[in-house]
Amino acid sequence: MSDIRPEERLAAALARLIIDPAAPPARHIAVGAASPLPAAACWLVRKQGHPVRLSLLHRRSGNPFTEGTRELFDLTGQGRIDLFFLGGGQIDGQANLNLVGTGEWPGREVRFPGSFGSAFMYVMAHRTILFREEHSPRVFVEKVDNISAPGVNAPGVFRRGHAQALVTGKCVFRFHPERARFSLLSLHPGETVESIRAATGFDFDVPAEVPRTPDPTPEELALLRGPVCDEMLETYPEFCARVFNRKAAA
Amino acid sequence: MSDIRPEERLAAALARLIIDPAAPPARHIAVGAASPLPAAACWLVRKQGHPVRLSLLHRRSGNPFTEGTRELFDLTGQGRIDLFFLGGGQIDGQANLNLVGTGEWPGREVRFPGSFGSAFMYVMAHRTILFREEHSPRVFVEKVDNISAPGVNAPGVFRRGHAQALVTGKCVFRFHPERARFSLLSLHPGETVESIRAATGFDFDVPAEVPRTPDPTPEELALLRGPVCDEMLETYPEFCARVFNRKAAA
Amino acid sequence: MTPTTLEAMAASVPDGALVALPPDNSLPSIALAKALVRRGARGLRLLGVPVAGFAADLLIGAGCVAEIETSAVSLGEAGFAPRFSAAVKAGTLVVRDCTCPAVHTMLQAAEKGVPFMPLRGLIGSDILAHRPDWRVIDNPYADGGDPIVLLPALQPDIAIFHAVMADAEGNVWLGRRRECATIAHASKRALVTVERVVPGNFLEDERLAPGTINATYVTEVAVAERGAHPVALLDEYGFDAAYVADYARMAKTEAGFATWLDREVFSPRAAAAE
Amino acid sequence: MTPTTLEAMAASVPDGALVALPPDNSLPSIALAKALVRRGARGLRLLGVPVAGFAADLLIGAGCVAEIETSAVSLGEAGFAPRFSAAVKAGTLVVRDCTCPAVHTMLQAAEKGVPFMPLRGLIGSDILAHRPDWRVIDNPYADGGDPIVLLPALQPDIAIFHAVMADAEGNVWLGRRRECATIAHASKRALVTVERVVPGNFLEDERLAPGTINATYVTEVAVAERGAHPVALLDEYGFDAAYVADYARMAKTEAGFATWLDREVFSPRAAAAE
Repeated sequence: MSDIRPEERLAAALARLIIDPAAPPARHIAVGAASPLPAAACWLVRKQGHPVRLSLLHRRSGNPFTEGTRELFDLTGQGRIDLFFLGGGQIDGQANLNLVGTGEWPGREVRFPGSFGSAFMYVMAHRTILFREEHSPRVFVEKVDNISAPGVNAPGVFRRGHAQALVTGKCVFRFHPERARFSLLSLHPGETVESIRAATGFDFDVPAEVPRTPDPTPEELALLRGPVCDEMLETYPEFCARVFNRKAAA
Repeated sequence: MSDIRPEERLAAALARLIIDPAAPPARHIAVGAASPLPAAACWLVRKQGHPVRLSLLHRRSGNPFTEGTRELFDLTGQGRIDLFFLGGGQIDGQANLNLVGTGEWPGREVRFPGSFGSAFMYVMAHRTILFREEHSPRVFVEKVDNISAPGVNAPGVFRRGHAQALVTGKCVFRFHPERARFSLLSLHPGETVESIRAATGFDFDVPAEVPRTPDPTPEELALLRGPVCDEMLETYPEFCARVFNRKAAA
Repeated sequence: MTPTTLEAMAASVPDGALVALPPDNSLPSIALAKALVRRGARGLRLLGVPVAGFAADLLIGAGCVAEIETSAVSLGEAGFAPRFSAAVKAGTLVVRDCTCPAVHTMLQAAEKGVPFMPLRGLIGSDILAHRPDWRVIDNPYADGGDPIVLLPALQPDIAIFHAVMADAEGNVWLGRRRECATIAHASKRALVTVERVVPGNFLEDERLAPGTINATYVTEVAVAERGAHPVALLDEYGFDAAYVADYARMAKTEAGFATWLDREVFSPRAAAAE
Repeated sequence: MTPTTLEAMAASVPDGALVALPPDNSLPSIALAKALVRRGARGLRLLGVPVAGFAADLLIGAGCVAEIETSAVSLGEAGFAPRFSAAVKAGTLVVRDCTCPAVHTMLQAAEKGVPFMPLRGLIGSDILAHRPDWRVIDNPYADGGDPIVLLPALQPDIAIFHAVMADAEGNVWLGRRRECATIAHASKRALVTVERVVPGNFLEDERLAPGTINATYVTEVAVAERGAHPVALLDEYGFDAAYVADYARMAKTEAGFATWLDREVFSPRAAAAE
């Protein structure tokens, strides 16, 4: 087995969170546009034999929806989407997401593309896994400049789910909605609690012992490089070329 | 030209109301199920060269809607349905319609099929032509037992349109929403103001002179018996056989 | 996707369930309605979307129904629905009268996962007066004095309809009759009878995808050839007016209806044909 | 149905109009966007349904746009939308940030002819905080203490999108991309470019009807072959990633964008190709 690529480790870490028996079941997962790693994690779970339904929003063919993109939001409103993935230009210690921009509203300093469906999906999906590869104080801030989607709500506000975890290029955090704080769940190779603190703008809890993020197993690696890559070639050709060294047929 | 059938006179009378220049324009007309005479009147208007769009709800093929029947109500909500037709098991002097039944709610004496979309269409279409062939005190009552759809609303209640007229087997009434009363517009052959009074359970206004409902012109009759009947054969085979003596090809 | 049988599908509908049915012009599963009569379903609460027809009259006549919420019950050209009319007269059926767009709206609210949606009209009608579950509020987007009706979301337990075909993934295709999609989206479970099961995946075919209901919403599929009969199924087969007229005639009396049921639902020939 | 020309269609869009556009994965008419740039449209208010992409960035860069209401503006894999980002930084563009289901909901309210619709979520976000036109009410169907957002109906002046084909009656077929149907239903006018016009009536064909938008909603049709390019059109043609990447690179600067416009929009070759 050749060297494990960081993306492979992240995909495997995401996959383990998806099937975490402590979390509500993931029967139907939706994956947004431009999300190759979450997509790879979902395909890995599927190829491991878990009977999960995947709705990949930007597949060119076989798009699962027949009402246009409205259907994803209706499905989520109905409570039929068990898991969604979100990122953010900024993410803070209360799991607030900023996809709008920094500086004065609506992002006069650095404008990000926009909040997409986050202000709804984050509240109405049964759970959300946050994913952001860049782990820096620029991204992980104490308080986001603008809230696209809130990490928690005041008591009494209808909310179906919260962030389950935050997966970064350096570690995995678990989110605790009841106290609106992250705790360190595992460290990727080469990282320490101190290196995470230095790279993170928000405060977080640290348990007595923090394990390493496990390596992908040989079985996981074989699935990722084989059947998972096969499924992803059409939608994410550049990702597959870079990570798996595979090119789509012309 | 052979004898004019009563249905032909009614179809022509309805067609004249549709294109009445005093009424708002009829660019898009919807015709409900089991309404052969309104359908014939609409086709007559079309075959006379008026550029009207017809949505015939129960045509088996070429049904105009692709969202199911919801689309008719959405179209009407948008203000795109200029004219609709309604009848009623009972109709009263304020143009209230009862399609639910007589006696105690929900029609413990005689139950009619139900109100269908009347409580919405009557309010949201730009205008409605009421049509009921049976002209009797049983149908035209002073006050309906149950209101499926109100003839007028209290001031301030959003309402786009009202009844324009009521066409019966004996006469044509015009409706005046500002005073919530009918007035006699024309009498079919053989009828008098007195015969109408005797057959009508509600009070109505009578102008100094009441004209006869005109005979269909030879051109109207030719259109009805030819191209109008052609269009209606598939949906209303029994009506076409009875009125126009035409049978659909097997 | 492994289809179930019609009788197993009928057995999966519990007594007392809130069952949504499309009308006679929009792909009801008459085959499943007959199977529900055979299984002796009781206490069903029917929702006509937005009106009810042959299937509802049959189920009411056979004693399967406790309540119906609908904008009308009618056999169309064949006239009033005889067993429905008799049950209303006898007072043995709870009728919750509605108006067509209100049914669609309540289902759309469930489809979107919102607790209510507004609808224009209705004010001044006795339908509204008899619906304590419908609220009139002052439109917050007007400057006061604009009453508007709010309707609650309505989530049926089970959606029942007939589609042309199912594919290997469990997607079903029913073309333009998209109110069935709304019913399926809004309901907890959808039981769909089909003429046939075909290989492949309709969602991979741009011509078939728009008339497809995603398998996400489809709980079970059962093959029932001519499962909409006597009702028409798109361009597959037409309306059997003679069959419905015969039903309307016989079902005028309790005894006639019983004879009809014996012949068309309970006889071994009838049951085997489903 | 007599198709108009692309330039006549662009001329019919008045300055200042509220124009609804689908995103890059849902059949935008890039051909008409380019024609609007050529005609020198000014002061347009864009609505991204629910997000905006290549067409919006192009129109913003060319100075056609005063305001945009959208859930995002993005070139997808090609990154941030460069002219949009520059305009936000310069403060020359009014941005009304939204969230995807809110756009759909506001259009659905217009589609149904109701003044508002509720939507879950949003509470606690700065999107809501910056939308004084969105109201929070106490859900009348709860026992108090359940705040929910109401969104007003939004009726665009003009819907613009690209479909595969139009028929002799003026119906257009665009398959599963049904948000375009909602946009057309909700808008005062719909301007649709198509690859081709074919004889017949899609609504008479059970296979085509479900993906058809009724001519009732279609104001004008213009033929524009490859009118979605560089965006994909169902199974007709794929996404031209190289073209968008080239745009993204050149449009990083004002000067580069001007060069791109000259070559791809204003040059006689580019205009003739539309």
